[in-house]
Amino acid sequence: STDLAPLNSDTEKDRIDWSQVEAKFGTFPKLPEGTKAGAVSKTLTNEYWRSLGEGYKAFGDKVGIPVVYQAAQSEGDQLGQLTIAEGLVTQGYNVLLVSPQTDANLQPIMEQAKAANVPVVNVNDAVIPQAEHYVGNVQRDNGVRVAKWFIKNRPNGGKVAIVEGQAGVYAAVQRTDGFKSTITEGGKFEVVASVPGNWDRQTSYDAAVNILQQHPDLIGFYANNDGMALGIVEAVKAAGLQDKVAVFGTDGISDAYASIRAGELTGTVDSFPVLTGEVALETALRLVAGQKLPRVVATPQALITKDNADRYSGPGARKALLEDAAAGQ
Amino acid sequence: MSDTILVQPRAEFMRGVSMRDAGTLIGLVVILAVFGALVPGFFAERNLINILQQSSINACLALGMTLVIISGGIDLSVGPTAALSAVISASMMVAGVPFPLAIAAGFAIGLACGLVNGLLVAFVGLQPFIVTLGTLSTYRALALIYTGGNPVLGLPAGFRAVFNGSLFGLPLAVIIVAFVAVVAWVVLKKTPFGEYLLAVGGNEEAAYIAGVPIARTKIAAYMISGLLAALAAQILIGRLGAAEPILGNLWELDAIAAAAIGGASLMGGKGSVVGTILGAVILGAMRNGLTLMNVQSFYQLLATGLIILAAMLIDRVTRGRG
Amino acid sequence: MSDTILVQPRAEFMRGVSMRDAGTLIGLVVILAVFGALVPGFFAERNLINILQQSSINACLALGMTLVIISGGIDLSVGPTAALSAVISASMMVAGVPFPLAIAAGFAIGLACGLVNGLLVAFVGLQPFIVTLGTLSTYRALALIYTGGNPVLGLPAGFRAVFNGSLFGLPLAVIIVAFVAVVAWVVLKKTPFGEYLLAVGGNEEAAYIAGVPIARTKIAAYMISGLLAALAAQILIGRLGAAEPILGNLWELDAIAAAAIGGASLMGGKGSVVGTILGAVILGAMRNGLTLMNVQSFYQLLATGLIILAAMLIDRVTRGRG
Amino acid sequence: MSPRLQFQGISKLFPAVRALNDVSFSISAGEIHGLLGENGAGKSTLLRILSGVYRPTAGSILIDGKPVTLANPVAARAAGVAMIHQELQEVPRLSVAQNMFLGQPLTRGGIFVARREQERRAAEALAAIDPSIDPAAPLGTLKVAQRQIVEIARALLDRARIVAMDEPTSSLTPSEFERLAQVITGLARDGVAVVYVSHKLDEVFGICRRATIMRDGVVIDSVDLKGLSEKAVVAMMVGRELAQERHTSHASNEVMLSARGLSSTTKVRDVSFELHRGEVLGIAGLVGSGRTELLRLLAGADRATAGTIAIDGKATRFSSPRDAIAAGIGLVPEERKREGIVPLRSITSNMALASMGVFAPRGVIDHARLKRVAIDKMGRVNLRPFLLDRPIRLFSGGNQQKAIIGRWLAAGTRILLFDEPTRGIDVGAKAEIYHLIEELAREGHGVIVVSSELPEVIRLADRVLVMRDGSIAAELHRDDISEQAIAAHAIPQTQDSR
Ligand SMILES: Nc1ncnc2c1ncn2[C@@H]1O[C@H](COP(=O)(O)OP(=O)(O)OP(=O)(O)O)[C@@H](O)[C@H]1O
Ligand SMILES: Nc1ncnc2c1ncn2[C@@H]1O[C@H](COP(=O)(O)OP(=O)(O)OP(=O)(O)O)[C@@H](O)[C@H]1O
Ligand SMILES: [Mg+2]
Ligand SMILES: [Mg+2]
Repeated sequence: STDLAPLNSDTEKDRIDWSQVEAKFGTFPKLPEGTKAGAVSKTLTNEYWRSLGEGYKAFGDKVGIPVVYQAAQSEGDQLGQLTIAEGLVTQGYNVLLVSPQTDANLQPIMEQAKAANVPVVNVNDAVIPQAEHYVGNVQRDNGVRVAKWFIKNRPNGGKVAIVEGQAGVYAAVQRTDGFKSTITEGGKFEVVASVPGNWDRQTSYDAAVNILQQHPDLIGFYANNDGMALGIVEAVKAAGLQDKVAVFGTDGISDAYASIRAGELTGTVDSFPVLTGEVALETALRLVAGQKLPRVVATPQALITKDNADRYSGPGARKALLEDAAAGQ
Repeated sequence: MSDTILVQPRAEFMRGVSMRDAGTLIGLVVILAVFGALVPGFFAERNLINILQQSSINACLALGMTLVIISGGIDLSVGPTAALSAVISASMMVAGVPFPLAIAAGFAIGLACGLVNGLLVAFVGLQPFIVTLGTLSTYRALALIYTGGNPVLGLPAGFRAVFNGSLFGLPLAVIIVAFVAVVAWVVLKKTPFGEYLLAVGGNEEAAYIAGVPIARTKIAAYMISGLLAALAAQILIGRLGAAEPILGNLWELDAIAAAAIGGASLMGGKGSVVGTILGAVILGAMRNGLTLMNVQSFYQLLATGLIILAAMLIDRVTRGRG
Repeated sequence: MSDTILVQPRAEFMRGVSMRDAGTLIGLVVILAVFGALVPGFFAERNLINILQQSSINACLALGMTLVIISGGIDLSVGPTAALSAVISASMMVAGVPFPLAIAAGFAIGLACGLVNGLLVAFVGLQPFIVTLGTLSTYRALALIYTGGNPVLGLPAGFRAVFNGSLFGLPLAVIIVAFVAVVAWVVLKKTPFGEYLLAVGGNEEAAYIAGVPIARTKIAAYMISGLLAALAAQILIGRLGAAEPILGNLWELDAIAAAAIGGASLMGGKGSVVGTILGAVILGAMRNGLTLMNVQSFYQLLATGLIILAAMLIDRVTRGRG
Repeated sequence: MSPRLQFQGISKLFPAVRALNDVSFSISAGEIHGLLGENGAGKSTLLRILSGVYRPTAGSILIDGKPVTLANPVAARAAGVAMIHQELQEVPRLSVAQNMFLGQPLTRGGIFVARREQERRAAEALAAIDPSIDPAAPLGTLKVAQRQIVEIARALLDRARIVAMDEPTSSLTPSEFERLAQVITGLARDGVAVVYVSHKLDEVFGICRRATIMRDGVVIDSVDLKGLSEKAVVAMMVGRELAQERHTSHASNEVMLSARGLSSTTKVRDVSFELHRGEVLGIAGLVGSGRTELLRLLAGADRATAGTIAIDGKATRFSSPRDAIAAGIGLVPEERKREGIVPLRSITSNMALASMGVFAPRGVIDHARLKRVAIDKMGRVNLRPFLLDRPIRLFSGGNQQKAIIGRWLAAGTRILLFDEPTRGIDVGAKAEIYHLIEELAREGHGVIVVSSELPEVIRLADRVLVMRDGSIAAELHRDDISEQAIAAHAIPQTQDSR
């Protein structure tokens, strides 16, 4: 709606941490008969988005609400995603959960949904400026966490490199910026390269090979997602530098965990897509039930390394995150 | 083989171009019938309008693409052209320039992008595929650099109303594109330029000897394609209320698919406005239907591929050689 | 106009194909010189090897693409073909199938994908662009469905060693692709099949009348393209240690760009193995140089576009019509 | 003994045309059999059926008394049929030898193409007609005439039992025909049956003893040519008597076009001449003497490196054919398929291409007017069949040529340049075109005719320029024009014709 300021999910004041929702708004309310939820995400070709869908489904099953989960045919298919979202509105779903390809491509949905009196929850990644509800993590914080790891564990500083996602995509821009500005603050670290990896393993591999060749004294890579990070790991191994170069990814997909456990990938920033999905659907359904939630519900993330990988995987993750949240208060 | 190559094309001509379009129409009818049978509410007026609206942007681009293809070329740069035009005119609007002026500027950008393509193809003599592959990256980069990668938000309501309104229950975007289609049809069928396009794509050397202005004709085709990309961009940003530098990703493939389903030959010299519009609607109806059936995205992708092939097959069977 | 179209082709024939390759070589030399001047260490042996290694996958695809383009077609489906072949042979390896067998299976998939393309083009008579646009989606969807969208990890070390080894200081992948290039050159220049390709793409009707097996020639071209896509996939998964269903995204554009920079004409009947290899190295050197210069992503995109255009221009100037 | 080749009741239906209707005749071994008929009579269609390119709608073909199925060109070849197609069937980028062996290359070990061997054998086959052709040269670099010779030589490689020749000499000079005639008689001596299609009746009378005459898809008669007059044969072909006309000059003194010192990179060197109103100016010369290039300069298709062209006394520069057309000049090109027609477009569109401005005075084409003009002009050139909306590629060569002439009539062109105007055109249409050219001259047009057929030049021209090596070797006025005179000036001192 027009009187809302354009959303910046990272800085919005009207926010609540996911761990606080139950405390503030009580147990999950009863929903009208026949409530059904529709969700549209970016693509299913990335595990992150499939896990998000699992979260939706898990919560839907728990509370007995059917959820339809659709995705565009490829990342970047902006109009295709809009078509899907329009279809969901036409079909009379009671609430929509959308993870837009870009900040703008699902904008028309906001108006159509409003007209149909259907709440829309923007879940993660790109941010629709007029979104009234957003569930997700602080993208910038991804990069910040990795930078902090370097500052703590490599006190002497050194050269680091960034492999970015698709040029111009919100998450990539924010994550990169968070990392870059945090790590350069103390003056000990130098970002010697920040190049596009286009979310693509092969491109990232080639970029990493070139960077390592030019800067054999590099101490670390930060990649905007895990697929790219796993490509970089191979390049580091091929150069025989696995003991000297730390590699971090983002997302926390299962392959990243496996690689971390195998001692190859140094770490990843897990944003817990399954949990995010559960929280998002819970938020959405609470809106359907008439509750007034803050504009942003922040979901957790954690820097995963070999030391803590077990704590954050499997069914124990939720508990661990609640503990973290409690400790953070 | 022999009959295929040497005899059937003649058959096709005998029956005339409209037979070819009839083939495409049959393809559309089959697809509509299948979805109609499978999806309740597919034939609801509201959904049919949705299909038209969702097809309109692709149809707009595909019309320009058809003209370029007829001239023997191809334009891969339509998406980035649209993006560049969108971000520039949007930032003008946001900066307070009256929106008709900003729209005109957007159109000028589209024309300029087309002009560059056209000059490289017609005067420098480079291959259209490669020229527009190069400008595909170049224009996209310009749009990204211009905006720093950020979307341009806050388009004036007056502007958005122009492209979001309806007339006689039809979305204005659909009406605009229908109008463009009529103009394109007239241009192709009734003007010297249309004849020139067909001649240049059909036999460039003969056209040259007959005094056809080859370079001008080709350049004009690319400029029209650029202009229509800019129009598609305006329609889209009107709908979205924002202009993004990454808008128009992969538009070229849909536009080419629509033109080809509609009977354009990538060898040049052949193509139909009516066919292209039907082709765009086939693709739009398919997306719409698959979504309503809640088909999972991998299977949607599969269906997209198979339906493009099926449309070409149906079409092939109904009229002879592709 | 007149000079461009009507006179220069004669001149070009006179000078023969190797002049054309010399043009591409000049393009490469210019690009190398520019980066050499701007990037310290660009000419380091290690970096030159890197460039070759990074160009090898595209070169492999582009060789197949060149044959298809010479035959008058195009293969947009190379990326998804590679992906399908990669995930299937990777999951066989992971399931414990000896890797030579799994590689063979991957090659068989590549051949099968090419066969489908070839049959649709040659027997059904559909336009190559549209056929492979359709199979582009179809094969990708199959790869995604087969894996559920997940990468296949844990490839055996023995397999990875094959594609990651070196010989005489050169990466094996480079040697394999060089070998493929030599074979392709021999096939094109010295065998009846090479002549058939040139004839089918140069004048299909004349080829038919002369008794050239048109359909078989076209089908073989697509199958070779599929096979080389599968080979590229093996090289890549050997290097990355994982096979992803989304692997090979946009490979077709790079491969087409390499072939075109190397002198292949998308109208068919023309193309050069040497040129294509040079084209692939031009693109690889450019990516490498831009990364080493740490050019920001928007400007990398800009440079990519401009260099494709510049390569075509240099080439145009050095030898006549594109 | 049964005849070598028998056509039995062959019919061929195309969607709108019955191209052949119950065609039957036979040819014995060692016979050179002429096949005569006007454009569109169905000669090429019949030979295309014989060579496996088309399949007949009805009827059968017998070779040595046995019915054969010629499902495709390979099958026809296997059955012993070699064919020289009317349209050159070539791959320009491949070498002469590669083209000749296309589809059945000689190989080493079944794997590699035996280039040398192919070139050697190609040179052997070419030697009989034109030894100067380099078998290793890319075919696209050769002149049309040489390419036609390659096409002929290719058919000789096959050692076929039947050789079908569809207008093999349409762009050859008389001396080249002489050498071809020897080759053909040699074939016949070896027992090959030869089907020979040509619009040049003197050739047919020269080498054929028998001929079959077709009209509108049916056989009129198979006749013994001995004792028949050309006139009688022509009468059978066209179904009426052709009046033999005498040339009358309409040339005035008014200079329409004058060229001064024209030169080009393509061949033309320092050419100067004048063309008068109402004049038919012939340009003769050997193949390769630069006639086509001169016409292309005049038509604005190539650019001159030196010299001037003046129209009605006003100096002009042409940077494209468009400029020349605006100045009132139009070219009827030598290679119709490549430079003349837009194959997929209708007769009407092809006709209107050069004068779109006239038909679209307000930007939109006035189709009613276009149609009127098309009916008028195509009526005048006597297009057959009179189907104005039919794509031009479906018409026979002669009718395509008529449509191109109609193009310039519709454009109101004042100076027409004809390059080999009757190449591949039958006697009937030829007479019509001659008549048209004279009528154009009478109406005050200026006409330039380049032709390799000397009788044609003599028949038409008021004045003849003879070209040699890119420049004008002689100018012959009406009374001096004779085959001997032209030949004397055309042949270079070195006696080397190419
Ligand atoms: N593939 C085709 N489809 C339709 N009509 C055709 C086709 N081929 C030939 N025709 C028509 O069949 C008739 C016979 O044509 P054909 O080419 O055999 O004549 P021709 O005797 O060889 O003439 P020319 O002397 O001009 O070469 C013509 O009316 C022609 O337009
Ligand atoms: N494709 C080509 N490449 C190089 N030279 C060519 C080419 N075509 C023609 N030439 C040369 O140009 C010269 C003049 O040819 P031109 O076509 O003018 O001859 P012409 O007198 O018109 O003969 P024709 O009787 O064939 O019309 C010839 O020496 C020929 O070798
Ligand atoms: Mg004929
Ligand atoms: Mg000539």
